[in-house]
Amino acid sequence: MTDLKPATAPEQPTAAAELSKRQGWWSSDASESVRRNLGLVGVLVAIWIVGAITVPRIFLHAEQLWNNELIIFQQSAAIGVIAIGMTFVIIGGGIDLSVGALVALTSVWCTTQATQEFGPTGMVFTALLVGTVAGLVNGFLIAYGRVVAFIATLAMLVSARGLAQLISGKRTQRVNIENVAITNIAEKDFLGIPYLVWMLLVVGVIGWILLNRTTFGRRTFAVGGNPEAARLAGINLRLHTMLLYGLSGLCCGIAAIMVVAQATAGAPDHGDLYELDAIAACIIGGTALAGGRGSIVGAILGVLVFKGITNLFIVNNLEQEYQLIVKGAIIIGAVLLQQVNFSSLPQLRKSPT
Amino acid sequence: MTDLKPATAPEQPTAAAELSKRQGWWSSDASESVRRNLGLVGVLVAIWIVGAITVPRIFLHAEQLWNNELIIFQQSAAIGVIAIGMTFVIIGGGIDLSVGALVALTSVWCTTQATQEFGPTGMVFTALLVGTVAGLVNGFLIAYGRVVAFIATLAMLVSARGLAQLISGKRTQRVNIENVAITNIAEKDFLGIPYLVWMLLVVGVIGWILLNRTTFGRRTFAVGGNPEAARLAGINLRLHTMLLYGLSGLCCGIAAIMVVAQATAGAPDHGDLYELDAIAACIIGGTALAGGRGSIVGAILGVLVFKGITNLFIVNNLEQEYQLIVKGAIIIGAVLLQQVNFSSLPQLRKSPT
Amino acid sequence: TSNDTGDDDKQAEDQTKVAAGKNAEPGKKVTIGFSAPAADHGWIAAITNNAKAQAGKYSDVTFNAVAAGKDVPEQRAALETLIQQKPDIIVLLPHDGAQMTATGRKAMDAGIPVINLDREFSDPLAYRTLVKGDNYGMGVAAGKLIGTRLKGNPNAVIAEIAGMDELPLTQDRSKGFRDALAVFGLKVGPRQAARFTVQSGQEVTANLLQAAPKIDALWNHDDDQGVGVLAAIKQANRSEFYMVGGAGSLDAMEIIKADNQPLKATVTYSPTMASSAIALARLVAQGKGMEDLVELQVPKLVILQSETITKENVDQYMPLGFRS
Amino acid sequence: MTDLTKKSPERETVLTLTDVVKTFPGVRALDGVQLEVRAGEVHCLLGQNGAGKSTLIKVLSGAHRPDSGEVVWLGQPVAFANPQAAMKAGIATIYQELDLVDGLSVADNIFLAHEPRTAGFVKRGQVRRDAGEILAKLGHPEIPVRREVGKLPAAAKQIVSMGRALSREARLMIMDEPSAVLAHDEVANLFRVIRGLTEQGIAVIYISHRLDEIREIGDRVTVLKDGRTTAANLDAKTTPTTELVSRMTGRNIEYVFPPRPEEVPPTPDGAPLLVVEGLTRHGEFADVDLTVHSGEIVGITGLVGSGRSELMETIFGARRPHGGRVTVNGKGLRAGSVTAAVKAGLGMAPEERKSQALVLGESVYRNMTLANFAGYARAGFTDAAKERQAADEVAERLELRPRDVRRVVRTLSGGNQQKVVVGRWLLGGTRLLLLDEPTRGVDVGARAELYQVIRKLADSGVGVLMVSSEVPEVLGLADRVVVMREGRIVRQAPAADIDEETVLDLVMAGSLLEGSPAV
Ligand SMILES: Nc1ncnc2c1ncn2[C@@H]1O[C@H](COP(=O)(O)OP(=O)(O)OP(=O)(O)O)[C@@H](O)[C@H]1O
Ligand SMILES: Nc1ncnc2c1ncn2[C@@H]1O[C@H](COP(=O)(O)OP(=O)(O)OP(=O)(O)O)[C@@H](O)[C@H]1O
Ligand SMILES: [Mg+2]
Ligand SMILES: [Mg+2]
Repeated sequence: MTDLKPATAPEQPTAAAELSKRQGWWSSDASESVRRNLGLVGVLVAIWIVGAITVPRIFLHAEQLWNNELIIFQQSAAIGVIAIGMTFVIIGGGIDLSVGALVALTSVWCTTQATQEFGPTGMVFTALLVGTVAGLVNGFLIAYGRVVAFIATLAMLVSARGLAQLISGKRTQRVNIENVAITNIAEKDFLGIPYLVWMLLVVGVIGWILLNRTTFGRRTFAVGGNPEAARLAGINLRLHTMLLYGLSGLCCGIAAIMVVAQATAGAPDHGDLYELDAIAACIIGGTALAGGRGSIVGAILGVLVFKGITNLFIVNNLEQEYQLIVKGAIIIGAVLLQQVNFSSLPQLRKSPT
Repeated sequence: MTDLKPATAPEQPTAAAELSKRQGWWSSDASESVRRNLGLVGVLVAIWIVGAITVPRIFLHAEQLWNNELIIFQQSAAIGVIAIGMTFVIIGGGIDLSVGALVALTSVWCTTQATQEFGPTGMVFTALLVGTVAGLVNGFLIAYGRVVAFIATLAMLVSARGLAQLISGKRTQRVNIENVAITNIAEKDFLGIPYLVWMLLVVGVIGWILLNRTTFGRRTFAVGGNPEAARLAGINLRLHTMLLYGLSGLCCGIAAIMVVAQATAGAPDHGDLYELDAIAACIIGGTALAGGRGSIVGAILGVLVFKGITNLFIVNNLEQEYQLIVKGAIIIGAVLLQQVNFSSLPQLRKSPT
Repeated sequence: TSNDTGDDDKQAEDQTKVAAGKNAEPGKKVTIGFSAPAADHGWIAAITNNAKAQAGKYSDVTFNAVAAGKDVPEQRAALETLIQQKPDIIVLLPHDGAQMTATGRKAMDAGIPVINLDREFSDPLAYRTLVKGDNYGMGVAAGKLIGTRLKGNPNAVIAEIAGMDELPLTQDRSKGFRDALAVFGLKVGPRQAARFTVQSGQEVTANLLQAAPKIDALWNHDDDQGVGVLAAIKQANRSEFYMVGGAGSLDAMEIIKADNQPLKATVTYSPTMASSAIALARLVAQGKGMEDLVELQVPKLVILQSETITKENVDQYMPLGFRS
Repeated sequence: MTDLTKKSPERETVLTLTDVVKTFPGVRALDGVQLEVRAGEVHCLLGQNGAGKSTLIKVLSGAHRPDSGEVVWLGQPVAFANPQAAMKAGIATIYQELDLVDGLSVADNIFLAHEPRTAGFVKRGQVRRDAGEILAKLGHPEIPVRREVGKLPAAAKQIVSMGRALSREARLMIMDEPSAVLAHDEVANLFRVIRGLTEQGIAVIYISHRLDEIREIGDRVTVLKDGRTTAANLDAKTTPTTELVSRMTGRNIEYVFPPRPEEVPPTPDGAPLLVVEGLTRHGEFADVDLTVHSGEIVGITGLVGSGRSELMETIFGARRPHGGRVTVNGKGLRAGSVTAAVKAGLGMAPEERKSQALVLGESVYRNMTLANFAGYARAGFTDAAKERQAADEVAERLELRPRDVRRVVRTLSGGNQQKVVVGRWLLGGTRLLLLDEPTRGVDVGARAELYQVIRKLADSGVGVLMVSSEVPEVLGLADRVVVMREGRIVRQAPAADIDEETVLDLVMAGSLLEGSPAV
């Protein structure tokens, strides 16, 4: 740091400093994403209330409720992991449309007979490797080939699905009985919490730390928020961008393992439209498509909201067309509910800007 | 004090001014979109060359080629119209994921028995009205409800599909024999050019004029380029945004008529994934997802490229998995080919910045 | 094509059946859980409708359908919810047989018998009874029809519009088709996959017809997408070939009957199998056998015959046709 | 930390540039630049808008690569491949266009890309502590290190930007128009910081369009014109202004304000054009009463953060007031609607050109006619030729360079962009013009021209309300001066009845964050 003489200016406590003290943490910037997330929790509560009214048998019965919530969490696990990777990519100013196809490709690659011979470890290793490499290819095209992210990952989406079909011969590839360790992921639990949920939690915590506590994460915000500023500050924009897509690919690899465990098989049609689900979850969770802003917790809550809605429909036995119509309405409702600015509630007399 | 060069004679024409005159229009900013479009034409030529090599029977035979190109154009018509509406939305800083679902909803609505009783005019009127109103609902949610465009139109996507299923009872609704005027759109031609292609041309020309020659178009660029600046220049940001989505909805209505004509029926699964195709065509055509920049001609060329690729595969009788793999590669190739800066070709010795 | 519900009911009515006999009498009250993929397609819609209608015929059956969502994990979750509710028996049309096997097994292990509908589990222990159509046989039937007409013309151009290529059922149909044609010394020329939707049928066919100036026969796997295939044929003003459809929709039958378009026959893959599956499920749950058989229990395997509908026999099949 | 012992007056040369050339498509931004900078000196760069100053420093900081020419840094010829390389070599830069990330906190911005860290983990405590220290040294301990930069006012951002440069080890500190957004007392503070740097032997390259600043802080001056060095190493204190100006512009410019008319011409009914009564926005300004007559120029001055910009934006309808009324020409203006304000004949050149005023990807003429392209249109069809012609006339009056109205605004130099912002409202049709810091970053020559244009507009009956942090400008140009402090008007007087000292007294020293009136 370049040394400087301390300012001679008198250190009088300024009005603004006082002001910011008075307003306190709640309305400070740090709490903004917390407030958004609270909004999402509110939506989850709303879903629960509707559930309690329509299907009290499940939603008002502790054990049934617990089991039901576990199902929602398990359903959210794979897409949640993908949304975590997506959060990084979007914060970094990009988008990854290929996630669903990468899940398919990875799931197929790690369940070929050749791979399965290496046992569960080999399968996991293959999944992580294939996912990461495919993600890095995306990243390379975008960062060094200067192809728009939307187009590059769309091309990857198409190609990866084709490759998955080619490898699998368009067949579903079941996990061999020797590799029961893989399918166990979707069946066994630890301390009453299914493995899948543990995995989501672990990836979530690591993702959170990576995003909020490391230089990599901080720089991701800069790369997406103001790429030119990031470059001028000395960040290697291209390398960083490439790594972000690699990270997203890695998450797809992890998700592929989870999906293979759930489906007990790899298949070229796994992960269909996951890209939409993941992006939607990120955005509902407060990540800005323009980049530079976003939250891991929000993304996971976003996934839970979507899966919670689906679950609510299933337990209500709603017909598909009504499911769809109502789902659209709920999404809008959720976003509007989130916009209620909780901190401003006591100050409603102040008109908003 | 060392004086290097005394200030040279006042007001000599500056080097900079001269240079810019010499290079002229070709390398000026105004020509950029033209250069991009030339790149796309280059891609179309490349597709033709591959066709000529692999299927000379069609691609080197004037009449066959003409018929084949007409097929490509006809297949591009509906998605082309949608891409034109999408271009407006994206230039205006938004995105519309609901286009495919709106095509489905509109196609179903205008082919119910009740509607069909009003004859072809009634069907067309219904289609345009339903599309526009649904688009305006999108616009209202985004502009006045402040819901992110991605989420608002995603919700519309989901709901509109549900509604389409509800209205149609998930059935394919055939066009009655009395309304043959509708199906004729896909069968008849005028001056050797099919009606569908005329429709695309007309919508394209109107769209081009609207975007590039009217105040509405100017506002669209401003609103997407810098919303705050547009607002402070007195443009009614919200109203304009809402109208943009209404316009996109109107285009979906037109496209729905074309799709109904082609399929001879309305169905709730019409327009599946049109949103991806349309957005991809816009982006390939030089429209920036961030808003403020874009071109109608580019969007149509983009659609032609995608449909040209599909056609090339089918006439080559390629299997699906190879189609997919190669398609991804071609998309990347097309984008890279487009980046070749034609104006810089004669100056290659100059090192690039 | 009409879309009022009355039509729906009538159609489903035609496609259900309660055999007269001892088994028709109300027995032990049973709850049948049912799950099929979300219907956005005529055939699947007919499956769900038929199952519901068949169940409605029995006073002793409570029908509990759960929507299966859009992919395997979602259907799995739906079934887990269903298993928790402990129905007497489950009728399951999985998104993918192999991937839903574990879930079928889980239900069986929990003491709930599973009737596996159409898409086969990879483990026989995962179902009590399998009721399915014959995809391979369907291809064979189509191949036989075309082969008989074109035999002795080894250069005949035979086109094929398949359904979704990534589905095993499509691959089975194509294989049956190829094998049957091979018997006549014929082979498939232009072949493209559509996506079971009208629009994809139209697009693929438009391009394919353009690429093949003259064809002799065309097999379209699915009558739903057939609406689009026929539209493209009309738009291209082509009629020189003989066309066979697939599945057996009402639209297709009407066209066969009218005999004014290239579509002259269709090979069935009937959604009535859902009605039969419900009927069998009731018997299994009540511990009864099939009256015409000697055995005291319902058999483990029922495979439907793929039937061929032509102008000659179309009237007979009309009531079984489903609206696409 | 850098610690060079002070040497005798003839200090060592740290940086030499010879014949540096840099071209952009269509423009030769640098056309053979010579520059020599010594340790411990403040070397000023002078030049008109678009002369190539910013491009030059971007070459130095590794943001651009020169096409040809030699850069010798500490005796070694160098070619920095990227900004990182330049920073490693000890060159820190404060860019003209703020290079901050809005979504990150102040502390994160200051240490972006060189965070104190262990194994990839940011030491957050240290980042905040050190950032706080740096801000304190810059005289702004009140800027909260956790606050998101996007929520800071422009001046505070400038301080953060300086803090970032200071957080690096540097032997050369480049400052591109750091004072443009700063008010009088802030500039004094900046100079204190610069002196602190030079005392340690750190060289400073300082760019400003304000000659008085260069006189005060500068040691030597190099002048650029059209990408060439036209004079090097002039003495900053003694070189006559006329010489500096003629080296910059190639001609002599009278740096004077246009004469005021004898009497303000009254509007037809004698009523004021704009009446503001009791206008209040909590936390920004309160109880503002103000009038502007047509043909009158009213200048508002005050400290940065005194709520002037917010006041202007509120009058214009871009913000909704919590109380009070705005009346234009006797009719009440709908609150919170810019569209209504523009219809009523108001126009505003906002404070931040990049975020609030310009569509950067569009051409100059389309930016200039952004507010009234409809006026050139017939039946909804635009007339590009007419627009270009109108824009070209304004471009000529304001000495836009290059004077090509089809050029994309993004490629213009900072000062020229500012001319586009102001030019938009000179196209006519406006009856009341609100100008927020209209001369920010505009060079001496164009500035004099701009003053003339504003005066002529007023003479033609337009009312002008102008905010400026440069007190002499307000005193020289305005008919009436309004002084704001902490969101309240503390004095209104005819410009003739008030002098600079009084104004500065009224404004009083304060901090950036002060001025939140207790309302
Ligand atoms: N990225 C770019 N692309 C094209 N032209 C550019 C680019 N950047 C700068 N220029 C041009 O280079 C010339 C020099 O610009 P520069 O920003 O260096 O001027 P400046 O001396 O800093 O002016 P100001 O005082 O207004 O900041 C201008 O004509 C400008 O239009
Ligand atoms: N550092 C800060 N953090 C938070 N709020 C601030 C800060 N500085 C100023 N403000 C708020 O903004 C209000 C006005 O600031 P602003 O900078 O827009 O005023 P201004 O007089 O227009 O100054 P400028 O010359 O920068 O335009 C102040 O009253 C204060 O409440
Ligand atoms: Mg500059
Ligand atoms: Mg201000």
